[in-house]
Amino acid sequence: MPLVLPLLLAVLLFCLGVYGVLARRNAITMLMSFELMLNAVNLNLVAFDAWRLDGLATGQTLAVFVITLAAAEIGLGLAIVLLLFRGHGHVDADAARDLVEQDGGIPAADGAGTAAGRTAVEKGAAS
Amino acid sequence: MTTALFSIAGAVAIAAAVLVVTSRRIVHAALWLVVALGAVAGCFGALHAEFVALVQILVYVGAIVVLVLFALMLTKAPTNPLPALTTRRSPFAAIVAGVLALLLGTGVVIAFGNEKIEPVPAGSATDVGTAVFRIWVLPFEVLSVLLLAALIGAIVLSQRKLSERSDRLSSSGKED
Amino acid sequence: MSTLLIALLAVPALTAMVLWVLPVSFADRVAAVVGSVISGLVLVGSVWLWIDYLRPADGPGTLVGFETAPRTLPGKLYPFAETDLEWIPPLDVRFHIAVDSISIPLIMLTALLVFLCCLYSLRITPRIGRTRSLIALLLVIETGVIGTFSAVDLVLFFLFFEVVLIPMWLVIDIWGDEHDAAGRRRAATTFVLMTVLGSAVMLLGFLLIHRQAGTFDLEVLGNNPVAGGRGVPLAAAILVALGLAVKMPLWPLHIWLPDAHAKAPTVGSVLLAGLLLKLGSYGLIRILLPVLPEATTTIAPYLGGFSTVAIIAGSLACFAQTDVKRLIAYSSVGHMGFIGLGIATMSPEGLSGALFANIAHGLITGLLFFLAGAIKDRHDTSDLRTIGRALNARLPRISGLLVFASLASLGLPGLAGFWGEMLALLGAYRPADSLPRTTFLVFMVIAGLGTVLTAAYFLRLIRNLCQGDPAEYPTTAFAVDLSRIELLTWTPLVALTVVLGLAPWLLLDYWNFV
Amino acid sequence: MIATTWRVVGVGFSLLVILAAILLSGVEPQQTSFPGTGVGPDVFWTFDLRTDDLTVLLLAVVGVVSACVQVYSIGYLHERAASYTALVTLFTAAMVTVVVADSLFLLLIGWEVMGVCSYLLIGHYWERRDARSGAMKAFLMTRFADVGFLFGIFVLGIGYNTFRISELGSGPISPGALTAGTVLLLVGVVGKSAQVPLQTWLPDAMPGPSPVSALIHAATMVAAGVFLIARLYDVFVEAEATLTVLAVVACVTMLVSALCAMAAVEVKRVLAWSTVSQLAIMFAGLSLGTEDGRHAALFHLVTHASFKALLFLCAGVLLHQVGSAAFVVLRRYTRRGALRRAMPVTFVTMTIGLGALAGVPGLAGFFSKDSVVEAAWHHARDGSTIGWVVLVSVCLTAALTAFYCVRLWLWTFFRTPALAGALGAFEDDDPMADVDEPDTSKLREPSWLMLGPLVLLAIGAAGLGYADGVHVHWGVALVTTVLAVFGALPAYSLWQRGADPRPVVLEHEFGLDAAYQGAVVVPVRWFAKLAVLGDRDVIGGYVRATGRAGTLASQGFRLLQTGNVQTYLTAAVIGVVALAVLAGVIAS
Repeated sequence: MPLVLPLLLAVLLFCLGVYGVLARRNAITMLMSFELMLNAVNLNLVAFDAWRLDGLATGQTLAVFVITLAAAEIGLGLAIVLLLFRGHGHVDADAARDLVEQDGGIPAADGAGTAAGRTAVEKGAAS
Repeated sequence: MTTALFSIAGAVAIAAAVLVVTSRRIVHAALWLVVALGAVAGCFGALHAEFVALVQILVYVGAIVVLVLFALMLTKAPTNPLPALTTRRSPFAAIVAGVLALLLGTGVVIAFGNEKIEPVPAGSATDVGTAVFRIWVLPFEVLSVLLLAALIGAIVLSQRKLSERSDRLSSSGKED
Repeated sequence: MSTLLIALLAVPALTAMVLWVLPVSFADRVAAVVGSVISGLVLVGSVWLWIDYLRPADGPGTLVGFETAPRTLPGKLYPFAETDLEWIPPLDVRFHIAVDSISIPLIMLTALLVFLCCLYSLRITPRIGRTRSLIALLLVIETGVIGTFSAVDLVLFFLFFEVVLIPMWLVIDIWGDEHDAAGRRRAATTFVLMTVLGSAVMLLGFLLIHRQAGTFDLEVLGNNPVAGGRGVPLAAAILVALGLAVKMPLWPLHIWLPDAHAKAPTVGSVLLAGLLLKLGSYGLIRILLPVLPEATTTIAPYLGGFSTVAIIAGSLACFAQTDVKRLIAYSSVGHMGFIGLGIATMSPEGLSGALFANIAHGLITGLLFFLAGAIKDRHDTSDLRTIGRALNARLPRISGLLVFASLASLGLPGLAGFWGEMLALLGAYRPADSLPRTTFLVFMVIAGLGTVLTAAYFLRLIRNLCQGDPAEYPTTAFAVDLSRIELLTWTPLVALTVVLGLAPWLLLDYWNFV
Repeated sequence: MIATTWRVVGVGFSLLVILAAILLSGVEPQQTSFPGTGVGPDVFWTFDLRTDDLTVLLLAVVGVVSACVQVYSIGYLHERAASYTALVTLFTAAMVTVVVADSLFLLLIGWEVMGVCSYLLIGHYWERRDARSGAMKAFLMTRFADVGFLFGIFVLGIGYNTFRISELGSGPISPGALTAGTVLLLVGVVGKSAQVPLQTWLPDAMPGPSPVSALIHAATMVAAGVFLIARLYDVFVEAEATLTVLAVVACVTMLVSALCAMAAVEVKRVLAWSTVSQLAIMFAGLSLGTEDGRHAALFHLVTHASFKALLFLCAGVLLHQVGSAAFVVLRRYTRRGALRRAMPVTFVTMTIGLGALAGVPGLAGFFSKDSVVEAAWHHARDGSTIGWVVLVSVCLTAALTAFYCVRLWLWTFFRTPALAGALGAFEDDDPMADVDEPDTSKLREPSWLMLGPLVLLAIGAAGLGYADGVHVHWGVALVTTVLAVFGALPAYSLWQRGADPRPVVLEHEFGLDAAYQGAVVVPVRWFAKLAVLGDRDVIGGYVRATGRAGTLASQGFRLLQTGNVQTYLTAAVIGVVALAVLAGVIAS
């Protein structure tokens, strides 16, 4: 089996993940895209392990570790998403702009962001 | 044989992944994620990494996706298709991702275009087990600590009262 | 190792720290007393250093006379009271301090002015209060200035140079003109930004020197100057001169000066004009001339030209000022122009003139700013039109002192201001052989006319402020003429102005350049 | 109390100067060394002193005049007496410094301190506008000249390689440097002695107290220029071009200022112009370049010091007792003959002074002026053009001098026969012409503190002519006397007719002030505005623009802070891609 096959697969998966992270509005789908990217990495690890055959199974071990990390990451990530939801009433990453640079450098009051978020969610619910 | 298997699994993974990032229904996207992850597990299998493939299915499909679905549920994600599931930047993001793919793909092909993976006689679960508990035991333990920390972190984050936050915000607003 | 010199550096800084550590309830007045005592000690120490320097090496004896004084190259260091320690070996930076006849008088001037400022603060403080911090900052400035005057390592020089800036920025920003918060902030910011930019440029020049010569040590560099008047040495010379010219300040880099002086509190203006400007001219004499002699020859005509323009432009600008502190600030531009011209001539006369003018300008402008501050305190404004005229009738003693200081500042022979200007002009009449003489003759004539302009605007000041019909400007009941603390503070300045004017050899003998 | 102390100090110092002059007279010339200093290998100056005949002469003049003035001031001046007396004393000290200095720089110190004292004393009545502006003008014009003086010191000092006056004149110096140096010194002299073209400050200095005018602006400071050239005579004689310049300046000045004096309508202003004119006569004597000329100039300096100081003190008495020295005011008293009757001593002494000034035979001015004319005649006879020019100018000036002296004397002290009782020629200028007669009953002589110096100086003005040993060149004496009479007759006839024609050009003093105003003061104001605007709008503009550019840039960068995580991520990915491409490009 040519090595480029899994590697190209990994590249495609990774870039789909990148696209998902950059383009998806919903924070949870962003997290899902992260998983795709992690999987691409895992694929690389495993493929190189199978190619090099160092006898220590380094790639596979690391892949397992990465899977563990991914579990931890998704746990924390979802906790944050939930917090976002509780704070803003939506999980729209695009609308979560509390860190925006205001005039005079003062962060936006919470109300404005929340209202905007709510309308977005209501719109989503309505459609 | 393995190549064919790998190619089929890979094709499935790609297709599912595309659906994950484009599906207009969030829940569908999560379910497509299951497919994609499963297909990747198949790829692992084709690469004779049965243990990783199993862990993949167990952890990802069994735990992570379930978590994601729970999260979708908790955030009251609608099941109907949403018109604006992607941002306005999505074409731009697609271009960026495409360029990145082109770049990485070219790099990979140039670097490893002629390399071949030799077929492996037997499974590698024993090797992995030996490696993890012999050579990688310290990272392994550190990882457990990390998991614990993540656990505590997740709890702390989700236990946080909203009122504290708004209080802090309003008080900081007064200061300004 | 010289304990005395290190003590001169360390004592003010440590005192400043102690003052900050003390609780807020600690009375301001006590802080002023502490500051006066400490800076008085520093003054005594610096005078002791000078006497020590004049004494021959073999034990106590008489002071050396004119004949035995070391004949030095312009600005080259002949170290005395040297301390040379490893500091940052990887960067080739050493803690190397030493003094000589050029720097000790400046150190004495520093100690004197800071002492007088602390003494002045015993009774008269800015309305904003927080005298304790002010005194502490003054002491930090003292450390920085003395350090700059005694640093032998270029990086150390830069470091002390920078140490001065931030406290002065705070002094202007916090204790500045209480009627104009925005103005004083702007002035402070302009000051700190321009001077920091200048010193950054200067540091770049230092790095180029290091690249060319492989050392930051002025003593080594003085013995093996960087040769060549083109390429890297020229670039280094331009950068160093530019950086120091901002500080000096040379036209057209002077724009920070009038605002900073006008908005600073009295003690701030005194130190700013009396000391901080000297850092620039001292750096030119100490670093530019001995280290980069050939490159300096290349840029000297331009330096002289800009100095001459500074003399004329600074004097002319004084005519149109309506604020007494701004006027005096602009007069500094003109006077520093004379110093720049003296340095640019690269001749012994010009350099001695520049050095003498440094000291004299410190004394006279210090006195002028004290007086301007006193007038401002009494009228709550420094605007000439609001203050009115006929100060001779309202505040006769202060007015008399103002006339004296103005006359000294316009370079009256017999007072300290004369010798520096005279020698700078003499230097321009006979510049170094490598310089174009005709150019400098033109500079001399223009600068000579500049002295007339200087006289004219000071007389205008006297006419518009001191003289006039007292009937139109009645005496205000509360205005007190010359308080005791003011008398005490200003007497040394007046006395030294007269003494140095009548006996210039007290300093000139020790700057006997070949 | 302080004032009294200063008065004692002042009078004492003046007496000390006289004592020094007495002690030094006849003593061999000697020098005293003082520590000096220097810079560089060959610039070295000391603060040496020297005494010789010239020193003694000037010391005597300074001592006597300043003693007279100090005593006179006790009676004359009451307000701010302490600072006044202190400054007069300082001035005397500065003049003494100039006289005894053997170092050009010491001389310069005294020279400029004199200028400052002059400035401060002219501005003694700083409440008055004319005093303020006159003081400023005096200082600035002399200061301008002093820059030339300083440069002259440079040129000569470097040229002769010494700054000692006694060593100047010997040693190699290029002719160009010699001429340049002496001409530059001459600039200083011209400023200090108020010669053309810097003559206008002296008349404007008259608002100062009269004793000050007597001491500074008649007897000593303005004569310091004459002293300086006499001191450096060896050097100046070498530089023929400079002497020619000096002769031209002196001749033009004596005529111009005598003409101005003819049209002035205030006693002190007449005297001021006359001082300028008489100083020019001294310079004319010096410009001959002969020993006779120098002697004559110094002789005239001494006699002039006595009679001009006397005249200014008399004018001071008029100011003090009448309240003004303007012709128009004095006329009001004179109409009733009050002035002469009430102040006989003043009248007599002033008559002696004016006589001496006009060159009445037998009085001091007659002898000294004749000695100048005689020296010029001798020089002219030797075939010198300068001699002829000087001769003619001085003779003409003698006539003009007689005219304005007689005019001053008659109009001040005598009723006009033509218009008995009327104000006559000056009523146009009189703001109080309609006011009733002044109260002449209160008019009386001042105290003897003021009259004493007058009498003393009058004796000098009458008798100093014989001090030099009487040698009269009868031909010259005849010519000058006849010329003086020719000058006096028109004045008399005009007075008798009650007319006082004053040509406009003379009243405006040849328009020089206006010219200076237009050529110097106005452009300086313009340039001052330009400098400030340039600072504010050009240089400051660059600084502000830098600041504004920084703010603008930061505002632009703020737009990047959208608060959106995905934007940041996109940027980061683009950055990574770009870096990778860059790395590839660099690597390939």
